[in-house]
Amino acid sequence: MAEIKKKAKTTNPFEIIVEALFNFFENKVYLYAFIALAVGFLIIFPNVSSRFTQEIMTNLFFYVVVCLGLNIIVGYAGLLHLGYAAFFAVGAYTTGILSSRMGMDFWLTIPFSVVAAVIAGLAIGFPTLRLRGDYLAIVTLGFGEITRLTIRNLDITGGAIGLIGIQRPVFFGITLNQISHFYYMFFILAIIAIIVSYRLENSRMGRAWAYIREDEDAAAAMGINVVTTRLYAFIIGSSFGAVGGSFFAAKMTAISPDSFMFIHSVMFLMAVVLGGMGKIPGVVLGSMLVVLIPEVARGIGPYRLLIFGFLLLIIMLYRPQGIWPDKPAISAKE
Amino acid sequence: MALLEIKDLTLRFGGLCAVNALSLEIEEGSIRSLIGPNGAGKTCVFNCMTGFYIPSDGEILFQGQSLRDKKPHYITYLGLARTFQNLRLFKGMSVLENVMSGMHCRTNAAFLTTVLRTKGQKKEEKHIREVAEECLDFVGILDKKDFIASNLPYGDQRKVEWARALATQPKILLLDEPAAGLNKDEKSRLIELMHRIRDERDITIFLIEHDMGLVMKISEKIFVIDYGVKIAEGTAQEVRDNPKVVEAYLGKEEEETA
Amino acid sequence: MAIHEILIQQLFNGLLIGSFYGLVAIGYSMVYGIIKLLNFAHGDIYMLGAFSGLVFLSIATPAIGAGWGSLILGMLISMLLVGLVGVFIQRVAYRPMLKAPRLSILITALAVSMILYNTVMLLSSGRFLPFRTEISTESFFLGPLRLTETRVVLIVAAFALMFIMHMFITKTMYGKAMRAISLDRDTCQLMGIDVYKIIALTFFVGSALAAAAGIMAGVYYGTIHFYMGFLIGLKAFTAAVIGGIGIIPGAMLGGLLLGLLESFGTQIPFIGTVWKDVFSFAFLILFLIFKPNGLLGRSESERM
Amino acid sequence: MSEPVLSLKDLETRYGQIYALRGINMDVQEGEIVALLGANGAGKSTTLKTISSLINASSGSVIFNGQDITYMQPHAIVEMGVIHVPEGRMIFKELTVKENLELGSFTLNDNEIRKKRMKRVFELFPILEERQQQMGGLLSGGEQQMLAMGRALMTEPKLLLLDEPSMGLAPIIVNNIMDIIKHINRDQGTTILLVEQNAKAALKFAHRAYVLETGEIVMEGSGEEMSKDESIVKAYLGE
Repeated sequence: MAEIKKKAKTTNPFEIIVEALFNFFENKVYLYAFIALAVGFLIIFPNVSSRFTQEIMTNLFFYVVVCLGLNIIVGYAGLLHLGYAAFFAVGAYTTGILSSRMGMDFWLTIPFSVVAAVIAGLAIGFPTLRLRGDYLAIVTLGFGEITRLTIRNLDITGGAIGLIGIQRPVFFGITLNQISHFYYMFFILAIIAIIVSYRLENSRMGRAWAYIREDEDAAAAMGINVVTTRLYAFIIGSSFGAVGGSFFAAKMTAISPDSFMFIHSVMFLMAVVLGGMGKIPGVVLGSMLVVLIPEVARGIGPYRLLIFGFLLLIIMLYRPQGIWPDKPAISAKE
Repeated sequence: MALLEIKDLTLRFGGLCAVNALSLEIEEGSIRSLIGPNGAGKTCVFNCMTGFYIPSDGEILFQGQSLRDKKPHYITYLGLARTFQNLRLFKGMSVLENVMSGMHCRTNAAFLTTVLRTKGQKKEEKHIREVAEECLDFVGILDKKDFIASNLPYGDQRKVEWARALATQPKILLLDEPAAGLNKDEKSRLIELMHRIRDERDITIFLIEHDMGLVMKISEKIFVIDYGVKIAEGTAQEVRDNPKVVEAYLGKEEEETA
Repeated sequence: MAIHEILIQQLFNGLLIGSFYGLVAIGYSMVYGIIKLLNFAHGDIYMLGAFSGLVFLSIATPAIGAGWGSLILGMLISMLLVGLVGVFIQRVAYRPMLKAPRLSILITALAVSMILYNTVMLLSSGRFLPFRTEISTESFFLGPLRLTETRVVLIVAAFALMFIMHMFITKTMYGKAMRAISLDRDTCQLMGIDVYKIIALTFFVGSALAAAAGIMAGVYYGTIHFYMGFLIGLKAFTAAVIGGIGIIPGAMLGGLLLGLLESFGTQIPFIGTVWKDVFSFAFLILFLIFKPNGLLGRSESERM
Repeated sequence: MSEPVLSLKDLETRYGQIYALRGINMDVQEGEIVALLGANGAGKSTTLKTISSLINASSGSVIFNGQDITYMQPHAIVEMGVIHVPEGRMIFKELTVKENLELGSFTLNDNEIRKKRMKRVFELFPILEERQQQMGGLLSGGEQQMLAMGRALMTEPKLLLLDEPSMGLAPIIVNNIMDIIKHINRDQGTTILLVEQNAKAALKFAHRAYVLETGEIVMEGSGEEMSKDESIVKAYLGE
C-alpha cells in the first residue's frame, strides 16, 4: 500500500515535453539560471529592439500586472469578476482627475487610486459576496457598465471625450516620456506584481482562498471567515487593477471611457483563463497570448475576438485548468 | 458547570420537526455519544451546534456563552471543532495543506506582513507547518503528508479530517459518524485514538454514531434520540436495557394486528 | 399632456418593453433553474432571433411582402431555427461541462456569447441594419392613449406567448418535468425522465422565446445591431432575479416590473434617459442585496 | 430455482479511489421481498444506486430479467420496470402531491391509464387523495414516504428498490409502512429489494436477507433464520 505512483507513461507529445521541462526545472539551479537569463534579456531588450516592439512588450507587462490582480479574484478566490475594467477605470480616472485638474504629482495620486478602488471594492463586494457565487458575476458586470456610463455622463470625468493633459511621472528628476522609460516602469511593476502574487499564494491567506474555493462549508468549519477572506481577495485584486490604471493614465496622458468597456474586462479574464487560473506562469502565458496573437497575426484583426471566443471554448472543454499544466501529483495506490 | 449545554433545542424545516426540545449536557473531559436511527436528527443537532443551521428555538451554551446566531468560523474559534459524515476534505490539496487549514483561526498574518515576508510571518508559517505535522503524527499518517488528499484510501482520509479538526486546537471535538464505512480493525484503532485525544490532549469528545457496539465501548454516557426527541440517557448498560431504545433500533417486538 | 395621460402612456410603454424583457427572462430563468447556469449567451440568442427574422424578411418580401402575415411566418421559422441553435449550443458547449466547476461553465457561456455576436458582427459589418416592414405607423387614440397598430399587435403577441408558456409549464408533462428537474435532477432520473432530453427542450423553448422577442424588438425599434443582446441580456437577468430566478412566472413578472420601472424612472427629472441604464443596474444591485431570492422566491434557510 | 429477476455479479463501485462495493453477488427471485441490512457506510444505498444507474459500477454486472443493465441510462432502467425509491424520500417539495404522482408515470403516454393508476394509489394511500392539491413539502414524514412509494407505484414496477422507508418515522407509522410494503408484494406480486436498518421489522416479512459490511456481503439467509440469529442482534446492539 501507499507506494508512490508516478503518472503512467504518456504518448501525448505535449505532455512528454511538459514532463521533461518539469523534471529539468526540478533542479533549482537550472530554474534560477533560467530566470536570471530571462530577466537579463528583458533588461537589455530596449537596446536591441524597435520602439514598436517595445510598445508591445510594455503592453504585455501592463497586462501581466492587471491580470495578476484579476487572478487573485478569479483564480485564487474563485469569484467570477466580469467588471474588472471598472476598477482599472477607477484607478485611471483617480489619477487622471487629480493630475490633470488639480496638478497633483503622479506618485501622490497612487495612494488615492488604491483607496478609491478599495472603497469601490467594499461597496460591491461587501453586500454581494455573501450571496450565491454566480450572482457576483452579474453584479460586477452591472457595476462595470454603471461605472462606464457614469464616467461618460459626468463633467468631472470629461464625459465621452475623456481627460487630457495628464502629467507624466517624474522619477529622480527625469520626466518619463520615452517608450523605453515606460518599458522599464511596467517591467518593474510586473515583477513586483509577480512577487506579491507569489507571496500571497504561498501564505495563510492564499491557502484560505484555496480552501474556500474547494469547499466553502468545510473552510468555515475550520474557522475561516468566508466573507471577509473573499472580501480581501476582492479588494487586493481591485487595487492591482487600480494601480495598473494609474500607470496606464500616466503613460497615455489622455483617457476616455472607450478604454474601459466590457470587452476589456473580457480580455483580462481571457488572459487569466487561457493560461491557467490561479497559476502565475499561467497568467503570464495567457497575457502573452492575448497581447501577442493579434500582433503576430496582423491579418486576423477583425476576427480577433471570434478566434478568442473559440479558443476560450476549446480550452474550457478540453483543458478547463488552462494551458499551463498542473504539477504532477503524488498519489497512493490502494 | 458543564462545558456544553443544550437547552430545549428545536429545529423545524417547513412543517417537519427535525429536532424537538432536546436538552443535554456535556461535562469537560468526558466522552459522550448521541445515537439514534438514521434520520433521527443527529446531524441536525451538530449543524445547530456549529452554526450551519439556525435553531428554531432553544439555546446552546458553550462555557456559558450562547452559540445562537454565531457564524461557523467563530464557533470553531471558540473551540468547537467538527468532522463531517461524508468526508469534506479539500480534495485537490495535499494532506499537509488540509491540516494546515485548522491553524487558520489560531494565526493572524495579513496582507502587509505576507507581502513583506516579515520575520513574524515566517515564524508563523513555520509554526503552522509544525503544528500540522504534529497533528498528522498524532493520528499516524505523517508519512503521507505530501499526498493529494483525494488519492488516499478511505480510512486515511478520515484520519486527515481528524488531524485537521485537532489542528484547530479545540476544547471539544464533534465527530459525525466516525466509524461509518470502517472495518472491525479500523474501528478498534479508532476507539484507541479517541481515548488518546481525550487523555493526552484534554479534549472533550461528543460523537454521533449509528454503530451501537462502538458507542457502548467508548462513552461513559449515551443520549438516544429518535425522530428528534430524546428517548433515553444513561450508561451503556442502562441504555441497552431501555425498552424504548430496543424498540427504536430493532423495531417493535410484539406483532401488530396484521 | 395632463399628468394622468403621461402616466397611462408610460404604463403602456413600460408593459410593452417589460414584455420583451419578460420573454427573454423566461429563458434565462428556466436555464438557471434547470442546470444552474447563468447563460450569458442568452442575450445574443435574442439578437440572433432579430437577425434571422431580418434575413427571412429580406428573402420573403419580394414574394409575400412584409406585412403581418410574413412577419408571423418569419417569427415562427426564426423561433424554430434559433431554438435549434440553442439546443446545439447546449449540446456542444454546456452539456460536457455539467459536472465541471461552476466557474468553468460560466466562462464557457461567455465564450459562446463572444462567438455569437462576433460572428454576426462580421456578417453585418458591425452596422445598424434597418428592420423594414410594411406595417402602418399611423397612430390613433384610445382615450388618452396614443397607439399604433404595431404596438397593439406586439403587446398582444408578447402576452399571448407568455400565456402559452405558462400553460405549457403548468399543464403538460414536459412542463412538469422541467420544474421537477430544477428541484432535484437525480430523483427525476428515477422517475424515468430523460434528463438530457428535458434540458435540451428547455434550451429550445427558452431560445425560441428570446428569438420571438428579438424580432418583436426589431419591429418596434426599426433597426437591429449585433450588440443589441448585451444590454437586454443584463436586463433580462435583472428581471429574472426580481421575480426569483428559476421561477418562470417570476421571470414574466420581473420583466414587466422592470419595464414599468424604467419607463416611469425616465420621467423622474433627475434620472432622464441618459441615466436609465445606470438606474436599472443600480436597482439590480440593490435588489440582490435586499431581496436576493426575488419576489416569488423562497428564502434559503436550509443548507448543507 | 428459476432464473432470478435481478442478479448482481461481482459488482464493484468506487467513489474516486475509494471502494464502496467490493464485489457483491446476490440474487432476487420473482415475487420475493429481499432485505439488505448493514451498518451505515456499509454500502447498502450504493448498491441500490448502482442498480438504478445513479452511480456507475466500476466492474461487474447487474442483470435484470436476463438483460445486462449495468451501464444503461437511469431512465431506460425505469422503463424496464425497476423503480428506486431513494433514501430520504426525495419527493418534489415544491410540486403538488398530484403532480408528484403524475411525474411518477412520466414514461406513460396514456392519460386514461395514468388516471386509473392514480386511483389505485389513492386506494392504497387515502391520505394522498385528501391532500392531492397540497405542496409535497407540507406533508408529514410518514405521508412523504407514502407519496414516494405511491409515486413509484404509478409505473407498476416489476422490481421495487426501497431505501430505508422507515427512516425518521415514528414506530406506529413504521408499522403502517411495513404493512403496505407487504401488501404491495402480496397483492400486486411486486418483487421488492429493501434496504432497512430496522432489522427486526424487515426480517419479519422479508423472505431472504443479505448483510453487508464495508462493501462486502458477510451473511445471507432466510428472513426467519436470520431473525432468530443472535449475531444479527449483536451486530445491531453491540456485543
